[in-house]
Amino acid sequence: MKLNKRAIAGTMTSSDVMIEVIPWGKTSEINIKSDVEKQYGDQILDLINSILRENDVDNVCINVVDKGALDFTISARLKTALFRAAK
Amino acid sequence: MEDRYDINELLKEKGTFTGIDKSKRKKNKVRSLKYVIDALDIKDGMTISFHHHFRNGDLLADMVLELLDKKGTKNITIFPSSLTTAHDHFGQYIQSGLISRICTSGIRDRLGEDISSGMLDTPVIIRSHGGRARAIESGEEKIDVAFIAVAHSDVNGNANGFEGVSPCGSLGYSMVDMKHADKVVVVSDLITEEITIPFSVPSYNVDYVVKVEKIGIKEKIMSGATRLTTNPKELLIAKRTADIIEALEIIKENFTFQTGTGGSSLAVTRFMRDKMIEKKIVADFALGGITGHIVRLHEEGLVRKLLDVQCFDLDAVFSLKNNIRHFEIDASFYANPENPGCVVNKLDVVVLSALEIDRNFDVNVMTGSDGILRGASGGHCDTAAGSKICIVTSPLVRGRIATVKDKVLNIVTPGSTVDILVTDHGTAVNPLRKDIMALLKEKKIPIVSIDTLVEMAEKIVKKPNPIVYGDKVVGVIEYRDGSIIDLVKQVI
Amino acid sequence: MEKLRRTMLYVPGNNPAMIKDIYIYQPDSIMFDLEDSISLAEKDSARFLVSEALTNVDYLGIETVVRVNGLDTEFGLADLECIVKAQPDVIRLPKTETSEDISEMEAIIARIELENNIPVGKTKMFAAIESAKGVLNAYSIATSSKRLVGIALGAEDYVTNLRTNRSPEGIELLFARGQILNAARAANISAIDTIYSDIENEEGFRREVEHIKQLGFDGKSIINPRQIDIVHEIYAPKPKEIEYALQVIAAIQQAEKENSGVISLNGKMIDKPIVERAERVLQLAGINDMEQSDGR
Amino acid sequence: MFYEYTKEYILKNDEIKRHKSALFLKTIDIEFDTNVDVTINIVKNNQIAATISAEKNLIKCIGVAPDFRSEGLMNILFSDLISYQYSKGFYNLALFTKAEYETIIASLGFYTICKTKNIVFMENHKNKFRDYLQNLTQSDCKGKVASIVMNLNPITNGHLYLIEKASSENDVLFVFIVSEDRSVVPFDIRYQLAEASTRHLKNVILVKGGEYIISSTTFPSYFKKDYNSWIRNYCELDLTIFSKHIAKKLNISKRYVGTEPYCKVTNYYNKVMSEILPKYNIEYIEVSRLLSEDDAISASRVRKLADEGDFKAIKSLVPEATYKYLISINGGSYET
Repeated sequence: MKLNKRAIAGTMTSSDVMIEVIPWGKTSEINIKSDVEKQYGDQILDLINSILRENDVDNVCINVVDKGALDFTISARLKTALFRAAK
Repeated sequence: MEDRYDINELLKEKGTFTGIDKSKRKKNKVRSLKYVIDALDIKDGMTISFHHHFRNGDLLADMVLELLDKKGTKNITIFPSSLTTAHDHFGQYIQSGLISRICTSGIRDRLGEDISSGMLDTPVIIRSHGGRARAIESGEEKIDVAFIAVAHSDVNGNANGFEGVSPCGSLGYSMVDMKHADKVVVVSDLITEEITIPFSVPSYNVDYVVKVEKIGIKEKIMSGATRLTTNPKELLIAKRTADIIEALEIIKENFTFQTGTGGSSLAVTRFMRDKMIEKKIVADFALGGITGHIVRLHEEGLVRKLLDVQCFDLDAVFSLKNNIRHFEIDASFYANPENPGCVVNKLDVVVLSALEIDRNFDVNVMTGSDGILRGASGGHCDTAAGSKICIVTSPLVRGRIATVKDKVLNIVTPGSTVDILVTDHGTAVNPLRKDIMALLKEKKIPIVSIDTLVEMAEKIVKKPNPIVYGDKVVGVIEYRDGSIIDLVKQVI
Repeated sequence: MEKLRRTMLYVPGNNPAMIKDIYIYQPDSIMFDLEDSISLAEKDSARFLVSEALTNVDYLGIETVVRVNGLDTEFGLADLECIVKAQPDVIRLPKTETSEDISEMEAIIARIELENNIPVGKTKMFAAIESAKGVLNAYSIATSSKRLVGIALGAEDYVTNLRTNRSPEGIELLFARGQILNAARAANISAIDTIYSDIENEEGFRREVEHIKQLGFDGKSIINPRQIDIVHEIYAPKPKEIEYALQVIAAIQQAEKENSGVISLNGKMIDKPIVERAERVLQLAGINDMEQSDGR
Repeated sequence: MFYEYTKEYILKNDEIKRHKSALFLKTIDIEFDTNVDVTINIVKNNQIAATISAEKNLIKCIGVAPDFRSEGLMNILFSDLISYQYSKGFYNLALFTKAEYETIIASLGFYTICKTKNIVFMENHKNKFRDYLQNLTQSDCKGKVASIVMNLNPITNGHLYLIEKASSENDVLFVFIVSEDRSVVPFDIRYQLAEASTRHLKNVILVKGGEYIISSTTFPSYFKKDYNSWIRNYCELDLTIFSKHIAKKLNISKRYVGTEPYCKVTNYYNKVMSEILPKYNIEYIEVSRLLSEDDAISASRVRKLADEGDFKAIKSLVPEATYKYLISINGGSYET
């Protein structure tokens, strides 16, 4: 998947997550701010990495502000942001 | 036989009347806060107490601590009935060495984080409202000075919480302090020459009266009226709870109840009201933190008496002031386990909430899912133990945090006193209560096992990383009888 | 036996807090909305969210319906491409006016099913009729596809089209309701009534539900979980009806045992309509554990 | 649906609706800033329950009615505003807030860049400020390092005098040129003219001020010349960022300023500077302005003369590069 521009998706309301995707020329970086970071930070990171791999995305900065979203929501928001960035 | 009574001896002992100068009578007890603090000579090792009826709008605790801190006082115990966000910055008094020990019911936000990180060397003692009253009355905790913020006092300390510019209503938690503290200081922003009537604090319990410019931040003390939830999930839980209360045949003439103030508990009252009207039933009393909604039931004639240890909104405050059977009670009468007449023992049903509840029905209302202190013991374990039926209501998960789980991080209320758990995903009955189980089955109320709920929750949120605890114990949770039910560990 | 569709609960497709556990309210059907409740800028995110939810959340066997955007919009096709793969039970087509609207969408659904190894025909369809033209074509719409499990009235757009507005009594909807109901019955599919948007007005809602139940509707589209219990309560059969129904079923079983061709109860002959009604009463009462066919 | 509120987006030209937001903010003791591009309100039962606004990258005027606090309305507002501003190309957002709201705003994806006793400055990208500091300079700064922050709008002999003086007294001199493009002369030109005019000073390093030195982000009042209650806070914040981060990074131990006879805001800023810099061991050096015909040489005086076409008068006040530039844009002819 080729990303052409930065994009954002989701919200910061309860059970949702806001994810920003910034294509950049550097090694990928994932910043996670989460209400449940202690409990689920690692799992969120794994999920994001696996979606990036699935979509063959590299050299990207991902900013995540999570409000306790379940995996299906994180996945949907990241896919939306990638879809928008690829437009 | 003894000698005849010696009248001369008596005259010598008592002295004879020599006249009186009316103008030399002591005028009143009003002094400045600084004067009082100096005069009381609060020093190392002493215990001072506060109440939390002004909740997030409390200004007094900080005023007192600031003065003591400026004086360089060290090593004191603070013994508030609870701590709120108004006390968020108290970490600074721990760091300055002023506070060396804390006993409270609740602790949250930044102060909770500070304590959980290990800022205080001595563990915080967490007590329920009943447990606190017991500790004071039994002499386990001695209060040197009780500072009691009130909404209105006269110059000699006859005071109440429901008049004045920043009313808080019932002063129930502080009533125990005023009877047992060595010295009692009443503080208010409304002090009148005219006697306060009715008063909740009698002047004979009061040593000093202090006038301050502002005793509380009005909008942070309480809201005008507690709003009924429109959140469909809370309504769902509330309706299920009310249906269960009905199915258990609790709603009978002269029944008694307590419902919390959380979104669903409050709504339970609303659904119960419908059923009471339908069945033409009047409750004997409602207990606890009182809200405008309970007041309405009282005023509609559906509840005869309101026993009020704490008001939750201004509607309740007005009612306390105006309704004769809306009665202010103290924490000991409310819940002291050593007082067999305490009213929690007369409850037919209590509806409570939970931060966490587990397979054993053990309930945590003290620490968050990250292990950090962010709650209050309150009357939770008191009412659970006293009531005939204790119902805990809670969503199965909050955001991504499971409420129903394998093992709670900290126990405040033992599962043996919790009978029913109502969640949005189903209702579970404590296996110890076969009678309830049978009755609900007969009434065709759907029941699932607690294990099913635990599994459902885990399937939704997935297993979290375990909390990383340090070795230090930062909190000791006392059960209401004074035994230790759990320890709170430092979170790294 | 026909599936119960007393309540079809709308949930905005872009709201994860609602989507994640909307099943707790136990409606008969959940309808994820990608259409009117979603702003143009968020059509894509709603689509991804509903698709992920359908794939990952356990809706406990409750019928899942997705209201997609019409094929005449730029979103309709993309909705189908994304959603059909996630295999909801039903795709609901908004603003249906002709049978061609249905065939056109059916062809696309069939193609996507084929491409994704989903048995062709698995995805059912539902049509909302929201215009005078649609109402007049109700029967041809209702019979346009084997996938179609029901038709629903969408009154908000319809009354605008009629140049009137909704009244508490609903006289302006009498024709449309009658027409749609008759079309559905003739085609042997479900008929669902329109939403009632004033959530606070419980009295008005009750009256309307009683009205459409009497007309013969299977149920109602609803917009707030608070409305579910009311509908289910009104549709619940009276104890007398249940008792009678149980007697009817017992009589059938008795007759079967005795291999008797004629079934009678209390001296009266029981014919097919009576049996059907009895079965439906028991289904509505939640007593019946008889097999439910999927879809119809 | 289950929503019990509606949202309204108000653009700059909708005065009536903006007035409603202003009235609402007044009830909760917040002043509405009329310099906003967009306002978003959450409305419940026909009353505003919460509001937020933004002007370019800066988020402003955040307010939630007391009855609606702890309902997550801030989360809704921030989400909507971020998405809206994103669609307008404003990706990086910043705000000032009181310390008591720091935690809640941090939970909305914001990071604290700098705080003073009274205010906190926050941004929604973790690395932006770090990258800014890293990109300030490649050169190694040893010895006595000084700094001047200037608008150079355009560079005059007055500016040059100050630069030359500081240059001669130090090993390295950083001249930060305020890069906010609200000045009469565009930043690129101001930078080029400064470069041409200081070429003879080998130890002078010109630096684009960027967003963290007197920009409309870190110091909103400066550009509006308003003198409201927040000015002290903004000054302190701007100067704390400078002292604590920028000066520290570049090893700067002095900051030169010219005396300011006219502008009240600049004057006040300098006063606050003289209090704050020493706290961070940075010397505050005020230099009297170079006079010409008993009048301080200022850029505004030069611009006024240029408007009047008095190039003869200008010639003695500005470096050659500036002179040529002013003539070229004003259509005058060279004087030899």
